[in-house]
Amino acid sequence: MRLAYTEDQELFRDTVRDFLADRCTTADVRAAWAADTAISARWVELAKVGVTGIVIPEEHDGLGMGDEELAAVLVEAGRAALPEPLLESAVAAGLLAEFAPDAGWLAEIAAGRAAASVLLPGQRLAVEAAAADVLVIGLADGDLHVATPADCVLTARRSVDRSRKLFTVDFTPTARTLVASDTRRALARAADRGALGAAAQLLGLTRRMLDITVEYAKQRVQRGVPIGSHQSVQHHLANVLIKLEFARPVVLRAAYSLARDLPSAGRDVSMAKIYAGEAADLAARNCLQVHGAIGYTEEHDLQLFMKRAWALGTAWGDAGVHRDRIAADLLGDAPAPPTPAF
Amino acid sequence: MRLAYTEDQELFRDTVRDFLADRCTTADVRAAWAADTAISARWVELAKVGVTGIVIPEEHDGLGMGDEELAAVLVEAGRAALPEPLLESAVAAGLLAEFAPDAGWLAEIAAGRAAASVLLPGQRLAVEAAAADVLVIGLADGDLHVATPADCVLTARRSVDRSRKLFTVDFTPTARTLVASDTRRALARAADRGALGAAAQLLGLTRRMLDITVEYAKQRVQRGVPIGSHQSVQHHLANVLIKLEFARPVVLRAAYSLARDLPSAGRDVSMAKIYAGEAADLAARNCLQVHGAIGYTEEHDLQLFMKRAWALGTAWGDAGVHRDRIAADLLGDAPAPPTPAF
Amino acid sequence: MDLEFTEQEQEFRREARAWLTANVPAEPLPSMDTREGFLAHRAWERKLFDARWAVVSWPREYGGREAGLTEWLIFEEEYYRAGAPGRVSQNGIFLFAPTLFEFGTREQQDRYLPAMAAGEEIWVQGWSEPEAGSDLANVRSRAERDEERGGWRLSGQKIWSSRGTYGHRLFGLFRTDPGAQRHRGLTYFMVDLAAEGVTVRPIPQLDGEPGFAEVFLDDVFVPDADVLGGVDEGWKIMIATTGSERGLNLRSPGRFVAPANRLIELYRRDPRPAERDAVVRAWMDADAYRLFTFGTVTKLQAGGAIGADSSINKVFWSEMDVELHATALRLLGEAGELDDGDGGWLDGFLFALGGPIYAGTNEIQRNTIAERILGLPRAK
Amino acid sequence: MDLEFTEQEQEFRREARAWLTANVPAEPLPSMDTREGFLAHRAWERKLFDARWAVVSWPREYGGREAGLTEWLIFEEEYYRAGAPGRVSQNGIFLFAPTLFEFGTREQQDRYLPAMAAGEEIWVQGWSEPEAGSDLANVRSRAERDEERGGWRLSGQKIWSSRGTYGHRLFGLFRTDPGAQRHRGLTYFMVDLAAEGVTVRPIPQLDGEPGFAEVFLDDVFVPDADVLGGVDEGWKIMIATTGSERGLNLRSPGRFVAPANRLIELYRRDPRPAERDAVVRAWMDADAYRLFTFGTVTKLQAGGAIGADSSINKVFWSEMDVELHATALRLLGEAGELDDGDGGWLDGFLFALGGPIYAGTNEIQRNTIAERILGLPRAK
Repeated sequence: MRLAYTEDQELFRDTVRDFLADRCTTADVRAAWAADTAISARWVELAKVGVTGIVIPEEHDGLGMGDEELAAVLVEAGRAALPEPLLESAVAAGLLAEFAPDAGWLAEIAAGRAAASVLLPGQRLAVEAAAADVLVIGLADGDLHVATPADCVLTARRSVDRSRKLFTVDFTPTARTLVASDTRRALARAADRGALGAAAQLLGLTRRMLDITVEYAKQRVQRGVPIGSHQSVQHHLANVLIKLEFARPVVLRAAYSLARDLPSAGRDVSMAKIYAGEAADLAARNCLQVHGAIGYTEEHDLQLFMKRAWALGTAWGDAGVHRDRIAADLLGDAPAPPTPAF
Repeated sequence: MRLAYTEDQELFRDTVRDFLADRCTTADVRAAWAADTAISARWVELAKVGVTGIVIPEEHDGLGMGDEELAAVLVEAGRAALPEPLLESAVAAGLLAEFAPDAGWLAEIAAGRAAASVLLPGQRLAVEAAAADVLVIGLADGDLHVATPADCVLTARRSVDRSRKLFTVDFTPTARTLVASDTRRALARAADRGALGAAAQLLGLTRRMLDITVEYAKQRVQRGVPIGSHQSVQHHLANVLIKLEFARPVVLRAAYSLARDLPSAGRDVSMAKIYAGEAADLAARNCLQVHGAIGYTEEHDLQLFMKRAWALGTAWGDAGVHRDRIAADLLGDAPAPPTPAF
Repeated sequence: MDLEFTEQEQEFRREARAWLTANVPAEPLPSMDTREGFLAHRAWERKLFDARWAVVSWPREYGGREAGLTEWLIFEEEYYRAGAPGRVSQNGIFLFAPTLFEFGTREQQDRYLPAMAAGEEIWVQGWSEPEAGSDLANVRSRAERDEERGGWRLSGQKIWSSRGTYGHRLFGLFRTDPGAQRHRGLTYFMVDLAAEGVTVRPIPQLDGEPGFAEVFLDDVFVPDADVLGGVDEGWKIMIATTGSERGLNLRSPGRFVAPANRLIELYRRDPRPAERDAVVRAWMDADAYRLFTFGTVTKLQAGGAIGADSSINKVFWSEMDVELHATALRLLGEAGELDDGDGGWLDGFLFALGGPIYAGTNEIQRNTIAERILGLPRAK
Repeated sequence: MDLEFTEQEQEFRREARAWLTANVPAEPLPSMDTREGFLAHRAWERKLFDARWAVVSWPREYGGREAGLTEWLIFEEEYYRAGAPGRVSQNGIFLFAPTLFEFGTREQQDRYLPAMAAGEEIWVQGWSEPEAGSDLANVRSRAERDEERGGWRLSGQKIWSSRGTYGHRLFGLFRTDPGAQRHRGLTYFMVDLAAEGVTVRPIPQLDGEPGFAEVFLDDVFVPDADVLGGVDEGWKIMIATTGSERGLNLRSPGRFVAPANRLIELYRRDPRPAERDAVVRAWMDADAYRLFTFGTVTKLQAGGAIGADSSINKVFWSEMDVELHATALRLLGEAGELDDGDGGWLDGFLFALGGPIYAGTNEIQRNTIAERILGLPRAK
């Protein structure tokens, strides 16, 4: 029994963290807000660190890793509010690896020469659908298509987080784009990977908002004392930390379960999304409150992380969707009594 | 537009408050805990003040008042944790007045020579069923019976609040006890009166818990300062006051609506039960927390009010029941859009 | 109790509803914090004014209808029910005007109120300062006497001034007695933002628009005629205004009842049972807030005062408003993150987030409730 | 990551489950805070001890199995899953024994541990004092040197001593250096509650039973052999014990996972959709707590320490426990107020309410989290 990353996993994660601290500053995030696409020169650099190829098999020049490593890296992406569609590209790559490994995209993505995005059944918005080189589209009937933006009519939509370049996708399936049928199970698994990845980013976002605010509460003096010495401020921030510390192992366990396709994986992922979402939601609210008006400005960096948190709280199934799934599992008609998840 | 009691109503309420301050001390409440019945010599005195006959018509020696006055008095009953079954007797009396005015009970109750209790469809527990002189029993089929304890097999149950003498009632209806059929509408109204009365008591209980705790927080010194100067204590108690102040007009409006049988009365009563219940629930939790261990003892008076609050939060429909009713009204299939309740 | 409106009040409601139905623009105006939207909103204010709906509670001579509190609440209900534009002149007519009515000279009232009511001059509050935090007694901006020109020279810095980017005039406190501490020695000034020495730095808010600004004053001359009330008496005058800001006037129940009803519609169109209870809660809270307000009106009409109760009010509406909008975003599901979505819910959410912060943070409000209403000892 | 149990651990679980299934009384024992229940619970402790299940993590020579942390957690899961009786010897074996193992002499260990493990002697904590509040450094009870008899004379007053009404021995701090302030000059004593000069006043708790007591000491002689650790070194020794109290040991996840699963069964028997989300929340929180604990175990096994993290732990489980039981009472509907109802949910609720208070209130825990983990400046 060991609920922690391995040393190798931690080493990889730390490399990514260092890279992002250097190459994804808040100025960089702001630059992505202003650009048409958030996919920048950094994509190739991320590929060099191995990040774009985490779930791509080694025979296609990827790292051949899985959900645990992806989650570990996405925590760092959240901490930095990395604008690139790392998660979406990984979800797409996973489906490509399973159903279209020889279409030529995998090595391109692993090398950072291409980026992918994805649209799964039930989703109507795709991130970076215009700038992505390849779009993996799963339909409700289980058909899986591999398309390019040129195959679709795209309508740009504006997210609260301007670095998320969203599009509604009007796609007409053709025999040319079809790569597999009966992929419902794989599509559901891909959705779980998306939810897990969002949860991981939400952990990183929570940590960053908390760090920013603790620093502010130490420095900001009012009536002669730092505001961090007020009990209400202390309790606001302690509550965020409690939420974060309890969400962290829940996300870790979900990565473990999903990586091994355990029977509880779906429920575990849903729980991860809920817990990380609640932590980020509370962080946004309490950190804004501790900052006061200065946190309410676009000039302050806090907003970059708050807005990403709100967007990711909604994306990949919000709390209601995931709560429904857990409730069906725990309270539904299935006769099995609930058992510990491991 | 005037959302407040009339001067006459306030005068009556204040009389009851003064009476209870004198004749229903916490020592008196503890005495009721120890006794077999909470109906004591105080019942006749309450009758003298008019309290047992509030909703009894004047021709049967009652005050001929309605839900507004009943609610006003029950706030005071809550504040004092009055052990007698004032609400249950009033609900029973209301049904007697409508369906069995000449059975002789009304004047007896108004004079304090008799006490009544009630069991409505859906309820399985009746307060003071053994000591009451008359039991008004409504059945799910709409039949209304007037019985005595001798007509029933009673099983005593123990409430968390030992002054609530509860019984499950095993009753076999007979032609002798039947007084009316098709009373469903009246039974539903009686249940609303019960819920409103519980809400009113919960307001009074909240106020009392808050008063006790504010006093304690001013007096109790730790590390050289009164604990009431700690921001966390201040915020705990401010939150209780906010809940209370917003529950108060909600209960007032419900009394108004029910007294006039407005179409929104049911929804208004449900909302009152929810708001007052939440206020009392928060009061119990925060006041206990501010007291610390001393509040966790049976010796301290706080427990008398907490336990009554828990019991009344459950009785007459808990929050879930009332939320369901409001949701059906607001969100159900009925085409009417929601309108302000007045 | 009497929860009926009088025939006169109902007639007032019908009249307001009819006018609003006929006149509220079909399309939302652009944000009032853009240059284009600022002009459009001022034009709307003018339209309201011309029909005598801009300042219903003011005296007739200044364009009002001398509406009582209940009528004012009715107007607000109808205004928000109709989905009418936000009030760009809000800080002037609701926040500053009550003070001007109470402490201004007749000449000052005549000079400023008509243009304020007509949306010609937009007023901007000058309360906060960068170092003063939420404690207005820490004001450092100062006014030095200029006997020669018959007035004062103002220097310093104000921040979080809503509408400051495009507004015309500022009201606020400046220290006239440099030797005095805290709330003594402060004077209430009215400042022309076009005057020499004024620099305005727009500050973009969460929604990206410069809804507030930082105002730098460098030796700005203000004539004696623009001192409100007595010199060094600014504190007590300001208190009257913040009473309005935090109290009844600014946050009419109509502001919440209207979106709560829209939330019900949203749910009925596309029910998500997982959010049912949150929707019901939002509606109930808006309704409870309406009842609470009518209770306050009842008290006021019986000669009572609001006082520290306004803190109870402020905590409740500001937290309710956040929850209401957060619930709407959850109901929208995937579309909840869209800023160009239907219904303006995201904008409403971002706006609502300011509520627990401005006009005294909710932490300070809770301290006030504990100390001034419950009588607990002062917080350390 | 590895979230499997080893074959040895699984065998340990099977063995524990089999024994508990065969031995846990079918009917709940009477409350351990009645005289009758106290005896029944001690008899149960004896039974556990005889089967070597009383103190699984202790050395074999004292009746344990030298179980590691994971095995201990497994045992606790099985224990609560089986609905086994509450541990009347809990404060001794979980709270005091770790200190005795770390700071006691071999002679003291031999003298006290066997009787403690067998339920023969029930230990009672003597931390709080009426005037000291939650700040143990304010201890006023004092110990005066008695050279002649080779020991100390203790006087003062302890309060909130769980099991104090019927228990046998007390552990706690007394001031041996009257000139020293705060956490200096305190010594850790073991006191025989049958000694001359001891008066115990039972205090009934919310459930009506005297679960804790006030202990008055009037010139009570304690021999040097009952000083734990060095004279005047009580504070650092106590810290080690409160680390146990607030940390991992006392609140095993099994305590919450078992009732959470019972809650699920309760819902499935009689579903109330209005409570669905609360039921799901309770189950998830218990599961999250289990995961958090395994994370802590992982850290400890890698040589880490718990430290101030225990405050995070304590706030979470204590608030979760209240919500879990409150949810159960709501599920019971009308029967939720019954104290003689099925499932013991009301008793569990009343018990849970103490959680946010004892072992350092949750307010103090949050201050600790803010100051010691987040590094915020000390609260005023």
